Amino acid sequence: MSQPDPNQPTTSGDPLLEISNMAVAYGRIEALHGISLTVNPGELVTLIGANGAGKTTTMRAISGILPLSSGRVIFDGRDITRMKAHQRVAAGIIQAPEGRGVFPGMTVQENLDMGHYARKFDSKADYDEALERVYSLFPRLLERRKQAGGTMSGGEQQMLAIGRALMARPRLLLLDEPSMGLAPMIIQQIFRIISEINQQGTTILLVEQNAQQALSRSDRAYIMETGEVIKTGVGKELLVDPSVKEAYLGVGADSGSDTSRAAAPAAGAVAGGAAGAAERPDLRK
Amino acid sequence: DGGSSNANAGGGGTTQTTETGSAGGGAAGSAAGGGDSSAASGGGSAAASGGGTASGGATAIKPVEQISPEGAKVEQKSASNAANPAGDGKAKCSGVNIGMAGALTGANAALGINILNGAKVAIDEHNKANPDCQVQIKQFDTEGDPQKATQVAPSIVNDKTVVGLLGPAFSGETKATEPIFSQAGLLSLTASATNPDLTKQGWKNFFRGLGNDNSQGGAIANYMTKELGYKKICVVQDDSDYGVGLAKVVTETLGDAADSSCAAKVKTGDKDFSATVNQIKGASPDAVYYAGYYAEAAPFVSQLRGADVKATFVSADGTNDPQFVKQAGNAASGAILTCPCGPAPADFAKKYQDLNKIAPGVYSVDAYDLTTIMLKGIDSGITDRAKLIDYVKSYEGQGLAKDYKWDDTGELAVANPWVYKVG
Amino acid sequence: MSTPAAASGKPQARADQPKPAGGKEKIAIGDRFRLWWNSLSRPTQWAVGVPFIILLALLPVVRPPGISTVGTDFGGVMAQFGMIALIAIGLNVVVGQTGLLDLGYVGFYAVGAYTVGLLTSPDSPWNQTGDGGWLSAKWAWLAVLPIAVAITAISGLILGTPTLRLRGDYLAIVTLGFGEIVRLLADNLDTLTRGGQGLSQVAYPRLGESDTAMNGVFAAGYSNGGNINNGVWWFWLSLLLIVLVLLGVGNLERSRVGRSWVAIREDEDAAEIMGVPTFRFKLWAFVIGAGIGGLSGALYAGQVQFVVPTNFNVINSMLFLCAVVLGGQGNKLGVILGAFIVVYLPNYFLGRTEFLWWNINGNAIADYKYLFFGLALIVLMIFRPQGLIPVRQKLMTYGRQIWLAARGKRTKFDDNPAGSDKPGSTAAAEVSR
Amino acid sequence: MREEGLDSNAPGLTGDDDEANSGPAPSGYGQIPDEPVDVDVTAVDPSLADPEHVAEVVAPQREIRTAEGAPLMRMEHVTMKFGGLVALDDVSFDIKRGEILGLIGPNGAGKTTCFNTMTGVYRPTEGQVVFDGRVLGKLKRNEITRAGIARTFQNIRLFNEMTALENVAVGTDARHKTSVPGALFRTTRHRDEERDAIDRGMALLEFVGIGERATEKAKNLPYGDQRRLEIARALATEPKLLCLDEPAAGFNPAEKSALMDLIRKIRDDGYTVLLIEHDMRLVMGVTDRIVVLEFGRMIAEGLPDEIRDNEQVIAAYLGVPDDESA
Amino acid sequence: MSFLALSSGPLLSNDVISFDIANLGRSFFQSTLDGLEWGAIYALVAVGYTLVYGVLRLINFAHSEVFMAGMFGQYAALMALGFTPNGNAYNEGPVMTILYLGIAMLAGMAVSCVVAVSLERVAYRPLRKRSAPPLVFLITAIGASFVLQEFVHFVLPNLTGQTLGGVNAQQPIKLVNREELFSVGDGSVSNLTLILVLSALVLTGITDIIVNRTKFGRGIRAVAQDPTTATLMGVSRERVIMLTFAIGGILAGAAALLYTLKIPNGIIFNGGFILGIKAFSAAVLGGIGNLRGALLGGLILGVAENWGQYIFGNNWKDVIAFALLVLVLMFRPTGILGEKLGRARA
Ligand SMILES: Nc1ncnc2c1ncn2[C@@H]1O[C@H](COP(=O)(O)OP(=O)(O)OP(=O)(O)O)[C@@H](O)[C@H]1O
Ligand SMILES: Nc1ncnc2c1ncn2[C@@H]1O[C@H](COP(=O)(O)OP(=O)(O)OP(=O)(O)O)[C@@H](O)[C@H]1O
Ligand SMILES: CC(C)C[C@H](N)C(=O)O
Ligand SMILES: [Mg+2]
Ligand SMILES: [Mg+2]
Repeated sequence: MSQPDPNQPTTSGDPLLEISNMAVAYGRIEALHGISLTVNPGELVTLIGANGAGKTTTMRAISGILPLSSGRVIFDGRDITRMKAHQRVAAGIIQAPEGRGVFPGMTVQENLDMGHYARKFDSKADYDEALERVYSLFPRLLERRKQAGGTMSGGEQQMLAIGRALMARPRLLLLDEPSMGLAPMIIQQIFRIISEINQQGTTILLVEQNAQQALSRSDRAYIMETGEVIKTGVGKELLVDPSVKEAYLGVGADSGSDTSRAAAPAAGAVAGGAAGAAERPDLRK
Repeated sequence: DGGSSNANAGGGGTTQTTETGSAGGGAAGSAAGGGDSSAASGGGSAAASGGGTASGGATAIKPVEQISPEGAKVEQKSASNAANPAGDGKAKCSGVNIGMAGALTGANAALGINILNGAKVAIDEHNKANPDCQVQIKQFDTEGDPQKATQVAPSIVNDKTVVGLLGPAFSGETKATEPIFSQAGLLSLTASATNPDLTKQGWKNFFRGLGNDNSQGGAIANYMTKELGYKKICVVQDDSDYGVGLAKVVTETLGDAADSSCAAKVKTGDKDFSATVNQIKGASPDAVYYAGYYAEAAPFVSQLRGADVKATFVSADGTNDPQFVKQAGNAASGAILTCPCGPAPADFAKKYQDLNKIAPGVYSVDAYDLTTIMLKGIDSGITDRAKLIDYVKSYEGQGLAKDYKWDDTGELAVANPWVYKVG
Repeated sequence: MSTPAAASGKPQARADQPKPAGGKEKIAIGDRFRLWWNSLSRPTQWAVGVPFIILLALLPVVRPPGISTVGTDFGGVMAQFGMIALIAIGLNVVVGQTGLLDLGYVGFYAVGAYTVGLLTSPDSPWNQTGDGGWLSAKWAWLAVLPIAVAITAISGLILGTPTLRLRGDYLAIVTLGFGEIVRLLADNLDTLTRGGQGLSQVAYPRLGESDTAMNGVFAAGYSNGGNINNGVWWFWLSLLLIVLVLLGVGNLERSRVGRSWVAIREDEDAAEIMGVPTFRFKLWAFVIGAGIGGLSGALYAGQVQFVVPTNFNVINSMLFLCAVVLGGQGNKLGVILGAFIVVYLPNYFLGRTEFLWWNINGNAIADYKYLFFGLALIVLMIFRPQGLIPVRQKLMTYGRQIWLAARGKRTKFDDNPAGSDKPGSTAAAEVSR
Repeated sequence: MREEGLDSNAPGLTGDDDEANSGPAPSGYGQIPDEPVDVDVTAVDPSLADPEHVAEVVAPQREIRTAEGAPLMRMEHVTMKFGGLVALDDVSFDIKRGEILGLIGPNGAGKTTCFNTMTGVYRPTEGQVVFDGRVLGKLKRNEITRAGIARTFQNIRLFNEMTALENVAVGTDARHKTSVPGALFRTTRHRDEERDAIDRGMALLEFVGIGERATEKAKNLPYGDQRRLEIARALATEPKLLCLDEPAAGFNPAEKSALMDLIRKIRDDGYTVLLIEHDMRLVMGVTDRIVVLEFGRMIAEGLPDEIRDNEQVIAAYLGVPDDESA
Repeated sequence: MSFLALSSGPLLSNDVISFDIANLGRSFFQSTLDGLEWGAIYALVAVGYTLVYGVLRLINFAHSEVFMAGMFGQYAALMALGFTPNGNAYNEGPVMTILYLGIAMLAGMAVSCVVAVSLERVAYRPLRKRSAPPLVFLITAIGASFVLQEFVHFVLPNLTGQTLGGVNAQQPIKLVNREELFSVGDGSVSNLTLILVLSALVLTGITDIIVNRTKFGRGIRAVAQDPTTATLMGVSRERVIMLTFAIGGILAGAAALLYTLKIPNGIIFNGGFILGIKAFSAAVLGGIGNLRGALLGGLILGVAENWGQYIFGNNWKDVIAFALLVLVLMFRPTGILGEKLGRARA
């Protein structure tokens, strides 16, 4: 299928992604109890919520690596509920997953090529263009082209994960906690780049613990709790919503330079590591 | 079933067998590799081996002569006086059966089945002739595995209708189970277990219906040095109970003629003998004696010939099987094989073929003879186990394969092996 | 945390706990059984357990038709089951509890059997039962038994010391190699072991000698004329040893040792960093597993009175492993059940002429027994990947105390135990309560 | 994971199936219904109802407080090289008894490496780590734990199939001596130790706030409780020094403040704490002193307030917030 | 080699193990060439183990039966061409020989490939869907191994009118007669030596290129390193797994032909078993998950066990192979070249 130029937002007013009543379970434990959300073309939409609220689960379900127990996912007017994960990538949905998921044994260049994997019929020129764009966004990756992904530092790996996702020239970019485990300064940089990509026309669904930063940059946001969407609204408005402030921005989260710095969430691949481990028992046991 | 009838149709050699009789031969396994479409053209002698012949020509295992422990040729008596299971047709009995124990499934099943089928021929003749004495053969599968056999043995002992046992088939399982049978006082008449030790354990119920490995090995060793005049022989053994025991006797009897520099050991299941072949090639012997089974003997002889080793290949009953010829092809020709078992006369082979839809194999005739002896005992009115042992102990008579008379230990009084040749 | 927590006015602390999907959840039979078992008091457990074991012991005496085997002696089958059950318990310590994949366990079985064989068979140059030997013919087997266990345990130590550094599948292949090496040595060192000729007339316990049983009840030929034969006696002996070994292994499991094993299985690095001397405990697991394997091997040698290398090939290692995984890795009772299936199934159809309501030709089927066995393995694994009785080990000596404290509140299995989560409940977790 | 030097997350046979909608949901080992039943802690030991008593049991060796302020651990010119890469370059600092020391720095600065040299995962290329007057040198990892250093993991690494209490019991075992003979014959020492495992284990669970979940399998605990359990397990080894690697990772601000309370509570109970964290509010709010690393070198050390205003630290690590930078 | 002539004799006092290093000296080149031929076969089978292991962390125990199926496949094809056992398939001139070789190899590859892929579909895939624990895969593989062997043992003969399968080895059909091309020292390099070693090198080389140079190979490596993320990049994990089994099967099929060229008597239902274990050992020796390791491991194992065989005797061959494995792993716990396809373990 031909890919519309991502730089040209779809002209129709239809949402690009529409999820209705999505429920997802891990074995007998239901993690999402029927959530609905939409993302319009060209938007930057943020999902925030406590730890374990189901944000990652939502992202994985959208990407198709978790099955829905009920509900529907519609992408670009097409029902993709039953579509296989790798086909969704071809359809234009790509994710930079929680915990980055850099292929440790591949070089930076090969990792980026993996992002381009699903784009079967592209011309060489298209590929070069995508690569050039990524390298211009993250010059550090160009420097380290031949380095193995696994030996990159945390921040570099995060850049690589985002860059790799961009290589797919996605219509919808899913970013799961891109700031996790990064130093405050890198976080700033990552957020700047996210805004930039979005302004260049890519639709983004972003999951963040760093609510302050995320909300201030997004068009709209959903707040999740225990597997349900409990609130939605315009990003900047939610930022000042007292209940949101109390729960997600921390006590005394008055605006100001100091706190925006202080609220920078720390994280490692913790949550991802734990979830991944539970799901994929280590063979060497 | 479709399978075996197909095999008959496809295997010209099999048809040949039924006409000309078979010696120690016939398709041994269920998969006789009967794919050869060319009819065997050779044969014709009264006791030529049939079975699946190789498509290259008329190569088959043919009996040459019976030899004494000193290796000298023994004149054979005609089998015309052989005991007949039919008897006088007036026997009366009921609830008396014969047991058969051996590998009926598993890797070595073919050997057990040869024996079972031979026994079935005798039973069949007997039951047809004696309407008032219907004897069944009860089969017990040991897989040839000693532990398995110790589990099966009590079932045999507990079946009170079994007055005598044909088997066990292999030496290993015999060693493991004979205490059970001897304790139960059940006659154990083996048609194939040839390990010499078996008769040295003091079991009163155990009789061997054929020569042991000592007689076979000693005889062939003498035959090689005295009759054939070989000066230098490489003895190669596999790791089975049978192969090791046999090689020991052969090496000892050969004395100086056995060249220790090219003696070698191989493993069951091995298919590559390059090191051994190389070693033998370096020694350039007159003959290579192989103590083991055909599964290894066939590739071994092929590789010997492939490496241009011209020495005569000599082996024993483990190799005396049509499969050996089939798998080794031309490399097998000229090989000398012994067997304590006798060649099957033509009409036995025919009866066997008709009943079992397959040609007789090694030990089929011997099993037939031994079953006949037990049947004669039953016909004489014996219904309990102890009496049958006594009957066998004092038995003396001719069979299809050889004369049967046992000494105190349970060995045959006279046990002269047969020499066969692949040609 | 609906009921108790909310009722007592505690804050809803674990709002991030997802609620279970649906309400009705099937509980596997094994779990129901465990739940029921756990709810019994200690004396009741004994009152149920002891008669059960006695019943089991009587099985080959009664030989219920339909259960008893036809083509082979049921007593003999049960004796083999007893030995494989011991093996499974030993292997379970290594594979199930400690998580070390051992594909060469048959090697220990062989070492045990050959120790007995070499010391008591008249065929062996090391025979000690004859003239000048230090073993009296009557007590030889019993005297050699502890030696066999000790030597096997030492062989476990010798194998384990250099190789337990290896992780996962590397250990698996090394142990597989070890198993093969043991068998090949037994085959090749024929001046000692008589190679493929095997060692015969291995000693066995001379117990219960009488006029009817000249060599005692364990002798190969023994039968009381009815159902009780030497196989049954060997089964009883194995059963006794199984109970003893189970008590021992159970004690270990509910102790620092068992916890260390499971911790190593779950996450070896984390265990080490939590202060577990991992190498030492892995070695212990290996040594204990080996010792139990050797014990079983000694039983085998005694029962069959004949040892040859062919009985100790790789396939047997695989079958032992099948018993463990089939029954449920880590669960002692499970692996015993697994051992039963592995031994019983191939024997069941032998010579059988009817199965349930169908007439069958047992001997024809017997040809296909390993085909069916293979299929059964695949199917069982697909439908019950966690084994028939999945793992749920208890790792604390006084864990029952906690269990009762938990049950004190809720005695029945609740279909909706996690409680409901009302939307809007605060996500914050309370630290102090 | 790389930072840990220990990869627990190898790709396995199982895992995500890209045919998401054609099979039952993945469930891991979790097909066994578990029994999420709350444990009535007071039924186990009535005295657990009293927080004072709990605190007492958790920190039995009050004497660790006595020498408060004296250095407990010293990094002495520690250099750590991986091939050509110098991850730690001549780092020296010390940790004083009873304090909470923060360790911060940009990604790849060497924090986790520092941590790993202290806990024996790596051996320093040069220099040494002195703990409680003892050079850690060639001690094995489990011996280091016995010497008194306990840690949590950047990725949670619990023993998933064990219950919460059993997890903690593994920690208490670090101080126990029973081995196979003892357990086999149920010696008095074994029985004493088992009681200790339960008593102290329950007290610790109660201390971190998950006493009720004692019989729950670790993998079934919610994320936050798993973190608490990790801390309880580490405390069970009776450490003199507790090292926490990004304990707040993935927490939201509210959860973080709860964690801060717990860390303070631990310190108040007499433990010394080393904390790695990127979250400045947490670090500033809870630590007594901070060490800053950059490119493997120590660039600053001081009280939280000093660090906050340190130019070098701002340039290397904290950065200038967006709204100020433009 | 004079000093070697002295170095033979019994090890241990009572002649328990005897050795003869001089024998190796006399036949050094020949034993090495033999070893290389074996190594070529091991290597091709080892690649199958290594690929599947890399992607699934599964010891595919049934791979030896995939190999066995290939032997029967090429044999059946030759029978279909009208060859009779022990016929002279090799003297119709080089062109026909090459043609027959090609047909036999393709048939072996096809059968092995189909068996490998069906195995994946029928046995392993349902387990993946149920997220079964790793050991369960191993047990299933063992079960599958039983099933395949017993199928050829008992069922196949009934299906083919006793022409294929059964308890005995197939009667050999010789495709290539071993002929010396030139000699190196005491060893003779024959046409078979060249066919075996070159085929192994070319096929493993092609596989290496596919895995390391092509986009599809990147997919394989991605799944090996991180299956979930690979899926998120648009790689179909199921497809990669299937193709991995297919490649492994194809190489095993090729190995099957080469093996029957070398050992025409080897076509039997359990003929893959020991060879499979050796090949797996070779894969581990070289570093499982590492393609070049599989080749190297195969060659080393083949040569080493042949040398050992010349020194200690035929019956010590397997002991040498396993002892070498244990020794190497003791000093290099992840094999000679270490793991590669899978995620590097720090
Ligand atoms: N593999 C899994 N198996 C079982 N339960 C899981 C699994 N992964 C997540 N869960 C549960 O599902 C719920 C939602 O988890 P999810 O990872 O989607 O949360 P999240 O909002 O992304 O949290 P975080 O902020 O930690 O990333 C949690 O309660 C978690 O425990
Ligand atoms: N095992 C290793 N092999 C090679 N390089 C390593 C290894 N471990 C760490 N490094 C390198 O050492 C440097 C320090 O890593 P370290 O994990 O200590 O950083 P950190 O300060 O913990 O960072 P973060 O905040 O991202 O966790 C990095 O550049 C990393 O690439
Ligand atoms: C069938 C025979 C080859 C058996 C062999 N004679 C033995 O004693 O075991
Ligand atoms: Mg998440
Ligand atoms: Mg770190």
